[in-house]
Amino acid sequence: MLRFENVDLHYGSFRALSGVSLRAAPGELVVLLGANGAGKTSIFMAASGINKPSAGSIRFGDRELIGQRPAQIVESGLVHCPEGRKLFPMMSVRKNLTLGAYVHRRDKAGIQRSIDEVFGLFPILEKKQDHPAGSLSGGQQQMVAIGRALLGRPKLLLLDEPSLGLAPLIVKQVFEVIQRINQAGTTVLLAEQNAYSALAIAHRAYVIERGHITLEGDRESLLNNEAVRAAYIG
Amino acid sequence: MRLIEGKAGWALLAALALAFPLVAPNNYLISVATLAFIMAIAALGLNLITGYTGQFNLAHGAFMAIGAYTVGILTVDHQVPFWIAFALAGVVTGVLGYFIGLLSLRLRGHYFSIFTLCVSYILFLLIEKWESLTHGPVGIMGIPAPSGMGPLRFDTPLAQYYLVLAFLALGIWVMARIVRSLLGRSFMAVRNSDDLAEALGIDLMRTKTLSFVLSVIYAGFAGALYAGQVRFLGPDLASEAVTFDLIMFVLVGGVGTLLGPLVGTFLVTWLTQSLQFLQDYRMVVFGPLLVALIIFLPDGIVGTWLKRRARRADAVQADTRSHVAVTEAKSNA
Amino acid sequence: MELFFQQLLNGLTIGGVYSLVALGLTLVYGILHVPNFAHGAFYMSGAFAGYYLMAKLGLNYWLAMAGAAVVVAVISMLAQRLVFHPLRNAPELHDMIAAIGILLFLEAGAQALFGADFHRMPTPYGQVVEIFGLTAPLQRLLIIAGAFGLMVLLHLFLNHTVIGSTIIAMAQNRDGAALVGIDASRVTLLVFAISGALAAIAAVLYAPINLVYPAMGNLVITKAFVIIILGGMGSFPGAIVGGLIIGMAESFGGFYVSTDYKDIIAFVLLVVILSFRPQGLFTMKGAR
Amino acid sequence: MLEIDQLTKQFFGLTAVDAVTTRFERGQVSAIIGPNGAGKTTFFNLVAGTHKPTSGRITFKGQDVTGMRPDHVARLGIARTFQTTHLFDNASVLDNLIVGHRLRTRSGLWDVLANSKRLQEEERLCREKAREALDFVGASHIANRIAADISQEERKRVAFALALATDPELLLLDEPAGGVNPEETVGLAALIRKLVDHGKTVCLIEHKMDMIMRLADKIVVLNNGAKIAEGTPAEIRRDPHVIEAYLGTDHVAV
Amino acid sequence: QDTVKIGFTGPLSGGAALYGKNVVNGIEMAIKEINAAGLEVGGKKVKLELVALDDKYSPADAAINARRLAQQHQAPVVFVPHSGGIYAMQAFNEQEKFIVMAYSSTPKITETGNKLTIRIPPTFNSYIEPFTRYEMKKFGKKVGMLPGDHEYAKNWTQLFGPAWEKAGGTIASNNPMSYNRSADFYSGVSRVLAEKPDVLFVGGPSEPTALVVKQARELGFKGGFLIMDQAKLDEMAKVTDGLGPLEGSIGVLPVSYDERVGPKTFAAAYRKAYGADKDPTTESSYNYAMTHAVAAAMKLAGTTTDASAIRAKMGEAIGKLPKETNAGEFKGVDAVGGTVVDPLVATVEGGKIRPVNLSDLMK
Ligand SMILES: Nc1ncnc2c1ncn2[C@@H]1O[C@H](COP(=O)(O)OP(=O)(O)OP(=O)(O)O)[C@@H](O)[C@H]1O
Ligand SMILES: Nc1ncnc2c1ncn2[C@@H]1O[C@H](COP(=O)(O)OP(=O)(O)OP(=O)(O)O)[C@@H](O)[C@H]1O
Ligand SMILES: [Mg+2]
Ligand SMILES: [Mg+2]
Repeated sequence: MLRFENVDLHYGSFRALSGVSLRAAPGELVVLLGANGAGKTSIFMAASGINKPSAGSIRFGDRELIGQRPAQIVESGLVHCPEGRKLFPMMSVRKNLTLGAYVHRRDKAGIQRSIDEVFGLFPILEKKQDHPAGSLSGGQQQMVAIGRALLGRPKLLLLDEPSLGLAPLIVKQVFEVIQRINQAGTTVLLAEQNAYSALAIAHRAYVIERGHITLEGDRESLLNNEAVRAAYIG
Repeated sequence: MRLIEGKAGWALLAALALAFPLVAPNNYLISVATLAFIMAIAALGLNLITGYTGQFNLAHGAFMAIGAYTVGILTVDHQVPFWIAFALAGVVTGVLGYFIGLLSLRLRGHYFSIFTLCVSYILFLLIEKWESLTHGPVGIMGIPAPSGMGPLRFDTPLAQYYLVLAFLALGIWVMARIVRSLLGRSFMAVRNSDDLAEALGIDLMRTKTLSFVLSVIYAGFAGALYAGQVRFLGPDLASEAVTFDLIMFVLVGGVGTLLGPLVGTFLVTWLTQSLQFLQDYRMVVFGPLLVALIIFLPDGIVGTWLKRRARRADAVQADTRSHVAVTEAKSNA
Repeated sequence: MELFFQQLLNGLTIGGVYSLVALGLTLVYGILHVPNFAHGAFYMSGAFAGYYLMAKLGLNYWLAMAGAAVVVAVISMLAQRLVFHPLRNAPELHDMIAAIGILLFLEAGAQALFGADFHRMPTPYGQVVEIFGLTAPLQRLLIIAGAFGLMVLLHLFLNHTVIGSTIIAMAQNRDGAALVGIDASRVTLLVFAISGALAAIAAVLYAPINLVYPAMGNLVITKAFVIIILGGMGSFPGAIVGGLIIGMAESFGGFYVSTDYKDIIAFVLLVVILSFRPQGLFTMKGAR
Repeated sequence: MLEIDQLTKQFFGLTAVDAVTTRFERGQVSAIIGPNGAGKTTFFNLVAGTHKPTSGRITFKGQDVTGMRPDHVARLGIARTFQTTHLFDNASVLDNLIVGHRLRTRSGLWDVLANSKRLQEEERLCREKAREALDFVGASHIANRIAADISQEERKRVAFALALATDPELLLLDEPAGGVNPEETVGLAALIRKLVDHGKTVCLIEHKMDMIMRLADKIVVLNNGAKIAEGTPAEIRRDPHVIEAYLGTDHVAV
Repeated sequence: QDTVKIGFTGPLSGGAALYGKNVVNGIEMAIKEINAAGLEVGGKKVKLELVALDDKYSPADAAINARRLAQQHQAPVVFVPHSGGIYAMQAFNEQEKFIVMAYSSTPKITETGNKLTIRIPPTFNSYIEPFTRYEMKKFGKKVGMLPGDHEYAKNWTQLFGPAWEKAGGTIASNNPMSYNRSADFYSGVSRVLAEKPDVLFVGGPSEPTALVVKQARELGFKGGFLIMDQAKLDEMAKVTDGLGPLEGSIGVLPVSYDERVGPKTFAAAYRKAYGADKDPTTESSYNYAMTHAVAAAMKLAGTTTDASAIRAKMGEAIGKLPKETNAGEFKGVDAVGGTVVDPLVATVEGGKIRPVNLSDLMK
């Protein structure tokens, strides 16, 4: 479904990704593990078209994503829930969610249904639906961000550190939600620091270090990998 | 090593400036240069508050007018000797700057900028309307040239050139001291992040006000020199066009660099003088030229040069520490 | 009493024009976070375009207004593409100076094309009408109706259409907007087009009771800046209320205090208001 | 050392911090935990002077600091780090740190113009302090890098160093290990311990429970702005309110 | 063949550009004619060439431009149409040896004792009394003052107010307005009209002045207008849609209505050069005539470089100017360097502009 082949990405003269190749098959939940600054976010930014790779190819289905605008990429069903949330702070929570469905804007009834589903997942948002998103706390905003991504009806959902700054209780819920989304048929690519919880729901995972993929495997093999345990699970 | 290089550079500039009148074919070029030096003094001040402290002041030109008018009013209406009036010009702009600073520096970002734009407009209107003090739109004429000091006399273009040059040199020296000291570091801390600066115990208001007052004193002295050089003052000196010119100088040269305002002032002045032949089409050419400069040399001339040098230095270092990647220095004024 | 209402009417007229210009400025500010100093030149271009279409091509007033709106929308979009777009990652100081470059260019360009003379735009609505015992030039009533009608339309557009909310979304978070599939460059262009068109319409509404000349934008733009910081930068209601406040202050101040000081009144008002509400009248969160 | 009495903060009707009363003891690590939006960051902002409280009192070393400006508070010896790590991004790490000690120096404009002894002395002192703080957090090797270019974990360390350079007695750390991987979290926890061992008092906000439970002497739990529990890690872990509001039932076993 | 540069510095861009352009047009026309006719000075053929520099109305830029003109181009005369620039140049023109051809009727510029200054337009003192008499006789003794707030208007107002009162009139209110900057005159006009004046004193650039007149009529004003000499009746009529609203006004005679030989010839030539729809202004005609005078003075003095010698012959040159080129009907130069003119004024009566002799009004 998603295929990176030898992707390089530069910020100025600094090479953040070098020769990254990875794939996610339909229905899979794939986790990216890596320390801070390893390049996880960069992979996502490349996929969703915010940053342009300098070499390689990114295919989504049979479509080449490099060179496409973010808007086109979202339309094709790849939705990115970014690190740092990037909400519309002065707009109400509901409006934020609605805009998540911008590419499906003609389907009013569908949007309403999806919003209700998101409220089902995060009841607090229903209570806060008329508050400006910026007035919510960090964790609540993260929920809005995930909700907004879901409204884009992703075939492939990119989740960048969704548990960052969330209370343990909420983190647990978030992982449950991710698993549920995945089980309902959405392919998920998840970047996480919280390696244990992430691996617990993953099918496969990649380990990325300093812009290189250094390890790849299914859940079991990684959970049992000594190096991984030492570095990311502790 | 770098220090010597810097010193040598400054010495070279000084030598050039000292020798310029000897090679200049006529007084016209000398008076262009004199006026450019005066503007450069004001631009240095603007660079302190905008480039180093991050507060984008749009009233700078008006403060220059305040300095000029102080000299004009005192010398013409009250027969105060030029140099006393000159010193008072600094005092008056400083005091006025202090109060305006207190009022405006509570605002942040664009609010501050546009507020100061309005302050500038109010000052302009005051100069234009307060006829009993400023002579209103009629202007002040007959301002004396700077009076002689001991054996020195300042009534020829050449003497004025060296006089203004001396003040410019003094201005640069003081500025260099400031920005390289702990004080300068406080200014830059405020520019880089005021929240953080405050959390580190830097008194925002005090620091910003100090920088503001210092910067407008530069403008005040520049204005005072202007009065002695042009010898006539009209309210237009306080119009925002002067401020925009100053901003342009700073930006073209390189904001937040010591040399930038100087280079920018000389280059833009030279450009406007050379484009004179275009007459009324001048701005049709100058406008796009300015835009192009901004787009293709965003750090200004000096900024770009410094950055290139920094990158080269970094590249040399990167060889020695292979595992550490170096991103290009981000500039964010 | 009659005099009072005359001033009120006058305040509404200039206030309406100011608000329209300020709205365009505020919209662009919201997207670019840059005070567009070239906006006054857009206003001026609108007046010249309208003048040219009417006086030289003989179009009727309304067609000329539409034509001017299109012309300035195009100029505005070109400015975005050629100048602001390349500068999108640069510090804001740069956009400001670049905007001044555009302003110099447009002003000199207008002078090269039309000369430095004052021009006069004809209007089919030159009559003076009486309503409720008050005499009012028809064109002034037209300005009021036009300006406020346009504001209502714009409000409906921004808050009740999807395209409108994409503009608001862009203003609040560019990356966020891109990630939900909003095409940033299209929205930016659209905002510039709207902003330019608003300036042009304001100019064509106002020009018949005024003069058309290359430096005409400078008068309005300073006021527009006062208005948008008075109302809160990027705030839509702020621009309207701010425009009315300044319009009324000028009208009543000019009448009851002194025309000599009426400009100062507006600016002093600003200083006073900002001393109490540093973030302007209509912004809730910290002024940033 | 720090006493909080009935501290309340409202934003446009929303009560972000609700009549919190507590105290933090010298030489201890105190932690504040609570769900997102509980008001933890706001609580820090009140102590550090970034926001003015609606009501209540804050006393630091017996002195009333309620409503004081942030720079005053800092000078009294309270340093803080921010939730999203703030640094002066376009300066080198060392330059970042040199300003850190500025608040303990006195030289002003005259010293600068006269190049006074005091100024030279103080500039040397600031540089020394910066090096010292950098050494302390173990980040000397990145002294000359541009702050924007260093890794998240390095940023956290530099932020500590920056706070340290102000010579504080109390450090307020907002999510010091947020966005840092488990291995590095352990390193940061050790660093916090080291701070306390060197006589500093620490108060931190964190969601990483393992770290908190190991590190803290005392935990305060906020929910909806109000304090719902306070005590040692062992007490908190068992507290039914806390489990319900925050930890969830799973965590009891940790 | 020598080329002699004639200097000009003035606003060629920005708000006052039109004004500057008008001056340049006049000078340019004269230079073309002089070159076509051929000029011989001291037995040598010389060609004149205009060097016009933009100073955006700024005194400092004007001073720099003047230095450039004097030193780089060796211009013996520099035309400058604004008092700020004039004052700034007077600080050094005697040292640098060039004549300031000052287009500004501010009396002060010739009161400073500068030996190389020629003031081109007459001072406005001569207008005030006849204007006052005419309007007072026709409409009444109460004047409402609505002049501009720029330098020139200030100077006028200062002299006009006392003169009106001396003639037995009263001043209802004095309300200067920014003609150049204001976007709207409504409140100012209604404020003055609230005092029910018989006559309105107005004046600034023609077009805004016309807007003030129009506004006053719209607000029901029925009296006459006393118009400062800066505004020209013909240009105003274009804005007020005809002379109707201007009925009962008195102002200076527009060049295009001047039936004397000089102005008439000039107006025809001007239209030929710059377009049939362009009405010449005194800015153009006065500077045109003075350019001819400069050429004549050079010829008389036998030098193109010695400014003092040229200056000394200016009076004679003006006196000898052929009628066709003396578009300003100049008679000579007085002791301080101001021109001597007998200007014509005009009234609007019965929807027509009628030339009147100043001396007739004084009877
Ligand atoms: N805009 C940028 N400009 C320059 N360098 C950048 C930029 N964004 C990221 N980098 C650098 O690229 C590298 C990879 O960053 P990236 O954000 O992809 O890492 P990450 O694995 O997502 O880290 P984290 O866990 O902190 O989110 C880092 O060294 C980072 O400093
Ligand atoms: N400046 C502000 N204006 C208005 N409301 C605010 C402001 N700052 C915080 N709040 C509100 O106060 C409440 C507490 O927020 P706070 O940031 O203190 O939570 P927190 O406990 O730090 O959460 P997190 O763990 O997510 O960072 C939230 O509901 C938030 O929306
Ligand atoms: Mg990341
Ligand atoms: Mg928080």
